[in-house]
Amino acid sequence: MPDTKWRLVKSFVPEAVCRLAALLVISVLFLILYYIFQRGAGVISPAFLTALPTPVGVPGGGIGNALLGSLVMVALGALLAVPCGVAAAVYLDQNPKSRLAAACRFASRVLTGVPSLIVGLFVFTLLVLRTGQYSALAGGIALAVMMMPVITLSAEEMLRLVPNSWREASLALGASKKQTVLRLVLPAAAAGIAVGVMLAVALAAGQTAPVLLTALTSIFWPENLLQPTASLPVLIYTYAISPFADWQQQAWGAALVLVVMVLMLNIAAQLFIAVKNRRG
Amino acid sequence: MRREFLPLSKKIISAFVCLGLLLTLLPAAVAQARPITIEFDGRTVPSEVPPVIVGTGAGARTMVPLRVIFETLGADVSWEAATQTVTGRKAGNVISLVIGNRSATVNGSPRTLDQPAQILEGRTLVPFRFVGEALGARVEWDGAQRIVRIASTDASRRRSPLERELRLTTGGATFPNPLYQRLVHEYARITSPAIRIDYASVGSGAGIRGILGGTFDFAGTDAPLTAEQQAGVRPNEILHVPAVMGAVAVVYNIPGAATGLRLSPDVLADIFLGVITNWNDARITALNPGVRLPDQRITVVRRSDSSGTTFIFTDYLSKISEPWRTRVGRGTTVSWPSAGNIGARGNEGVAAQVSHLPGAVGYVELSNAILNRLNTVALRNRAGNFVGPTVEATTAAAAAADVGPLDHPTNSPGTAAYPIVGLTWILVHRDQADASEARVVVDFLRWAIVERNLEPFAADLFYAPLPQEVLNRVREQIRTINHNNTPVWR
Amino acid sequence: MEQIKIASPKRNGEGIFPFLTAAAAVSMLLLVGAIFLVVLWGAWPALRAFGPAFLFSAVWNPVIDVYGAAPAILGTVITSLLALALAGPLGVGTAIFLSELAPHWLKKPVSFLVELLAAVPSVVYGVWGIFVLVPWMRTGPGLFLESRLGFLPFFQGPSIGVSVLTAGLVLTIMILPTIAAISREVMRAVPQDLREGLFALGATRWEMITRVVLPVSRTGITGALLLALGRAIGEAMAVTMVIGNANVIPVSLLAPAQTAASQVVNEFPEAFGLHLSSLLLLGLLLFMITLLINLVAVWLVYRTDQWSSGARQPGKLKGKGVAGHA
Amino acid sequence: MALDVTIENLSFWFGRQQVLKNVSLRACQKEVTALIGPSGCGKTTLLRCINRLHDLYAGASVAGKILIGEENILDAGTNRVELRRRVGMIFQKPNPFPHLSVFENVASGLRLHGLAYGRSLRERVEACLRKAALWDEVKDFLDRPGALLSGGQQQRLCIARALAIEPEVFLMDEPCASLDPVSTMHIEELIKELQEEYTVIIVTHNMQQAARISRQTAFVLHGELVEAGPTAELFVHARDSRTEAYLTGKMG
Repeated sequence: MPDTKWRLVKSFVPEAVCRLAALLVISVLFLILYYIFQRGAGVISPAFLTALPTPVGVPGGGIGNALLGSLVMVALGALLAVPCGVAAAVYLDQNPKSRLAAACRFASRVLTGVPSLIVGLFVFTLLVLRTGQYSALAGGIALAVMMMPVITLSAEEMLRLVPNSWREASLALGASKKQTVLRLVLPAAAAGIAVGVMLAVALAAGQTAPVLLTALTSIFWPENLLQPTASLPVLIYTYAISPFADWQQQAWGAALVLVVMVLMLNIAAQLFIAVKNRRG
Repeated sequence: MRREFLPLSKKIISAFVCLGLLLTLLPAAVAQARPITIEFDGRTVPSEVPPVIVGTGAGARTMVPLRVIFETLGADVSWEAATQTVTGRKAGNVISLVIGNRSATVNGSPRTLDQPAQILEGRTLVPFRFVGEALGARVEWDGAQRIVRIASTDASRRRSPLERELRLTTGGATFPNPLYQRLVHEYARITSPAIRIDYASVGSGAGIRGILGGTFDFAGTDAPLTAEQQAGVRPNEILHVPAVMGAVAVVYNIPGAATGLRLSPDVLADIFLGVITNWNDARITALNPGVRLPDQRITVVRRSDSSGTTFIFTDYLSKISEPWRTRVGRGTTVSWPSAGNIGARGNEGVAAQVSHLPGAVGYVELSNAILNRLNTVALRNRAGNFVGPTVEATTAAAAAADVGPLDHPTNSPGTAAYPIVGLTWILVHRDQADASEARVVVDFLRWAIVERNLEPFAADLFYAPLPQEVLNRVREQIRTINHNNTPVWR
Repeated sequence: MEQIKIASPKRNGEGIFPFLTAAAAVSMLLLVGAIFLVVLWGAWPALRAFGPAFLFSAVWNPVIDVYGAAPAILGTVITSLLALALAGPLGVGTAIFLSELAPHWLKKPVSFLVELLAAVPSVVYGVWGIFVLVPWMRTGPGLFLESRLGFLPFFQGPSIGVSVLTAGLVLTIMILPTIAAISREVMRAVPQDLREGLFALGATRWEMITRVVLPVSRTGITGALLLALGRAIGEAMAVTMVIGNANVIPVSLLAPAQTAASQVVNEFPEAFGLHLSSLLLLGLLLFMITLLINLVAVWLVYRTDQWSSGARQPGKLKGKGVAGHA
Repeated sequence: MALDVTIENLSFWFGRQQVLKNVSLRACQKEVTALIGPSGCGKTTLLRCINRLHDLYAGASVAGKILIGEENILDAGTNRVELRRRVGMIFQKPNPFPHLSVFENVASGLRLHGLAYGRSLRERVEACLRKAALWDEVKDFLDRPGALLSGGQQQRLCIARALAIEPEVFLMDEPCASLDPVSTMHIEELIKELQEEYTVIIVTHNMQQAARISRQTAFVLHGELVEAGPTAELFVHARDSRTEAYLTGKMG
C-alpha cells in the first residue's frame, strides 16, 4: 500500500512531540529539585537536625523539635486514619454497589479536594476553640482528616485487585466474611495499601495551614500531646517570610529536609512494592 | 505475560539510580566551620577578631581577644609594656597575666595557665575560661554550636515566679515576632526550666481571636481592639500593654537616581492615591532640587496580606490627607486606589518587589528596609523637618505624641520625630483566672518591658524602645492585673 | 505462595464487623458534612449580608466592610484553566512517552522520579516560583510578550514578574507530575492484548496510541486532569507568592490578580467579623467548586460505564488516580 | 489471494534464552496448519514471528527466514505495518476494542488503512460480519459496545475485524481456549470456511480440534519442531516417539 510510508512519517511527528514534552517536563522538575538541594544543603548538619530553634541573632538554631513534632503528628494522624480509612475501604470492597458505598466514594473524592486551610479551620473550630488548647493531638486529627480519604481510595483500589476466586475459595472453606477479609484479603492487599498510606503520610507531612491552625508552634521539645507543638512546614513558613538572612537560610535547610523526608517515604514505598511483587 | 515486570534486583537498582541522581544534586554539603562567637548572658558580643582555638586534642583551649572579654565582664584593664603584663580589676578581684608566660596571679596568689596569653595578628589573646572564672563569671564552651557562653554569676538566675510546671501559649502579631521570639528564648534561660512560654506568629487578628476565644494566654497585636471586638468583653477587661515601637519606612527604587529622596505628606498621599504617576512629576522634583529624577512610571507595592504595618501606614495617610481618609481609610487591609498596584506577601515580599522593580515605591517595617539595603524616603514631619526612619526618630515620635494610649503615635509633633511610627501591644486579661498563670504573665511583662530587658534585643532588630513616660504608664497597667481582685504584682 | 489459614470454627464478632466497616464509611460522609456545616456556619453572616451579589461584586473593602468575590473567582478560574491547558497536554505527552515510547531502561527510573515529584509539598514549588520564576518572567518571556503582543488587552504591560501568567506557570509545574504520574499509571493498565490487537491489524505506533491507549484510558486521564484542576484551584501558598495579589478583575495575563485561595491565606490572619466571614464564604465557594468538579468526574465515569460496561470496562481504571496522587 | 508461508531454519531468542531452535515448516495456501505441543514449547512464539509482533518488545532477536509467497518478511526492510495488514491474527482471549461499538470494531482496520468510506464501509462491515457468521446475531446491536457480546460472539467479532482488511494469511492463537463447546463449534465451522480462501495457521492445545480442522499438523517441543505432516497420518502413525507420547497423553 503506497500510503503506509506516509503514515509512518505522520506517526513519527507526534511521537517526537511527546518525547520533547517529556524532556521538557523532566528537565524543569529536575531543575527545581536541583535548586532546593543547592540552597538547602549548606545548612544541614547534625546540630541543625537536633538542636532547638533560636531567635534571630542567636546562632546555632536547629529544627530538632520541629522535626520531632512533625513526626509525632504525622504518626498520630496515620494511627487515626489508617484503621478508619482501611475499614471504609473494606466496606466499599464488600458492598461495591450499595448507595452508601457510592456516597462514601464521592465524599472521599470531595475530601481529597478540600483546601487544606479549610480542614485546619474545621478542626480548629471543633477542637481547639472548644478546649481552648492548641495541641499535637488536634494537629494529628487535622492530618488524619487529610489522610483518610487518600488511604480509603487507594486501599479500595488495592482490595479490588485481590481476585474474587480467592475470596470464594475462602468462603467455600467455611471461613466467615470477617475471617476472609482479615486473614486473606487484607494481607494479600497489604503491599498496595502500605503504598497508599505512605503517599498519604507524604501528603500530610507537607501541610502548613492545618497544622498552624491546630498545633500552632513551639520553641520547646514536644513532651505532651496536649500542648502546642512545632512542625517543619510551619517553621519553614515562619522563617521564609522573615527578613533575617539566618532564618531564611534555615528555612531552605528545613525545606530540603522536608523534601528528602517525603522522597525517602516514596522510595520506601516503591521498594516495598518491589519486594512484595517479588514474593508474589 | 507481556507487561514487563522488572526483576527485583533491577527495581532496586533503578531506585538507587534515582537516589544517585538526586544525590548528585548535593554540592559539597560539608558544614563549614562557623566562626566562634561569644555570648554574654545570652547576648552575642560583637568582636572584630573571632576567638581562636589554640593547641589540639585535650590541650586545645579557646582564646578570646583580651579587650572583648574584659569589657564584657565590666573589668578595668591596664597594660604595662615594660613587663608585658595585663591587669584586670573588677569588684575587688584583681587578675594579672604576662604575655607568653604560663604563670598568672589572681588576687595576689599565683596560678598556672594551660595556655599562656599571647599576641596573634596584633591582638592579645587570653584563655577565656581562666579569665572569666577569675573575674567571677560562669563560662561554658558549646563545641557543637561553637559558642563561648559567659554568664555573670551575680545576675545569673532570676528568682523564678513559680516552681511548678506551667506552659503559656501566646501568639499574634507577626511584626514584632523576631523580638518576642528572642524574649521568650531569653526568659526561658533565666527563669525556672519548668516555665515555658511560646509565641506563635499568626497575625494580629488571630492573636485577638486567640485572647478573646481563650486559646492564648496573652496576645500580640499591632492594632488595638475595635469596638466590635470589644463588644463581648467588659470595658478595660483586656489591657493593651505597649511593648515596643517601630517605624514604617517608605522605600523606593528609582533607576539611576537618588538616594535621599524627600517627600511631603501630601505628595506621599497622592503617590499612593495614584494621582501622581511618574517620578519626574513636578511636585516631586520641587521637593528634591538637585536630584535627577527619571521619566519612570511609579508602581505602588503594598502588602497583600492583612497587616499591622498597613494599618500604621494608612493611619498616617488618613491623618494627613483628607482624600485618603474619605476614599480609602485605614485598616489592616484596605482597597488600594492606584492603578496597577502590586500586592506582595509580608514585609519581605514588599521589600523584594521594590528592590527588583524599577519605579517601585512601597512601605516596609524599618528592619526590612535596613536589612535589604533599600533606599528610604525622608518625610516632612509636622514640625516641618525632613526626617528619615531611624530608631531614635521613632522613640522621639512617641515621646512627643499627642494621641491617646490606644492610638499609634503617627504624625507626631516632635521636631526630631519620624511621622510614620507605630506601637505594638501585648493584650492581656486584667482579671486573671489562674493564680499561677497570672504570676508568670506579670513576671514576664515586668522583666521584659518595665525592667527594660527587651531593649538591647529590640535595638538589634531595629525596634525603638519606649520613652520613659510610656514606660511609667505600662508599670501602672501591669499593677492592675489581678487574680480574685488581688493584685498580682505586690 | 505462603499458606494462609482461613477456616476456623469460631465465628465471634461477625455481627459487629460489617457494622464497624459501615461505620467507617459513614464517618467519611459525616466528615464532609461536618466540614461543610462548620464552614457554612462561619460564612453565614457574609452570606446573609451579601447574598448572591457576593459572586458578582468586584468590591472588596475591609475598611467599609463590603465584600465581593468576583475578582477572586475569576482569578481562580483563569489561573487554574491556564495551568490545566498547559499541564494537560504536557503531562499526558509525558505519560505517553513513559508508557509507550520510552526505551525500556529509561521507563522505570524516570517514572519513579515523576512519581516522587508528585509528592513534593507545594510550598516548595512556591518558593522556587518566587525566587527563580518571577525574576525570569519579568525579564524574559513577560517582557517579550509585552513588547510584541502588548497591543492585545490580555498581554498589556508593564511586565513586573508577578502576574496571572506566572501563577498559571507555577500551578502548571505543580500539577504536571500529578497528571503525568496518574496518566502513565492508567495507560499502563490498558491491557496489552488490545495494543497487540490493533498492531495486528497493521497500525503504526502512534495510530495504536490514539486509537486504543488514549480512548481506553480516557476516563482515567480525565480523572487525573480533574484531580489536577482541583489541586490548582485549591492551591494557596504557591499562588500567593507569585500572583501579585491585586484585588482586581484580571484582564491582562501580565498583570497581578488573586485567587480565592490566595485571598483567604493572605487575609485570614488579621481578619475579624464580617471580613472573616467573607473569607469563609470564599472557602465555602472553593468547597462547592471541588464538589462540582467531583460531580462532573462521577458523571463522566458513569457515562463511560453506561456506554461500555461489559467485560473490560475502562471504568475499572477510575480512582487509580487518586491513589497515585493524593 | 492466498500464499504459502515457508519457515526456514527459524531460531528465536528472548534475551539470552533461545525459544525456537532451527524450525522449518511450510504452511500451504488454502490449508489449515495446526501447531500443537505442551505449554511453553514455543508454538505461540512461532506464530507471532509470522506477523513480527515480537518486534514490539525489547530483547527479541531472530535468525532464519519466513517467506510469505516469495518474500522474506524477516528482512530488515520489511514494512511491518504493511505486513501486519496482510497477516490477520486472532488472539487466545477475544480482544474487541472496549471503547468501540460492534460496527466500529469491524471498521477499525478499514479506517486505519483508509480502505473504505461511507456506504462501501457499511457494506464491507456487513459482509465481514456475515462471513464471520455473526450478522444475524448483531445486526440490531451494531452501535452497542463490542464488549457486551458473549465470549464466542466476541471472538467471531475479532475474526470479522481481521477479515475486513482482506489478509492473505490467518494466524490463530488458541482461538477457542476461553470458549464454551458451542462457541468452539461455531468458530471451528468458520475456520473450515476460511481455509477456502486463506492460509490458516492455528495454535491449539486441543488435539481433537487439530484433528477436526487441520490438514497439516506440526508438533513443537522445547522450541524444536519434532515433526510435521498431514494430520491424518500424524495422528495415526507418529514417526517420532515423543509425538506419540504427547498424542497419547503420556507427556505434557
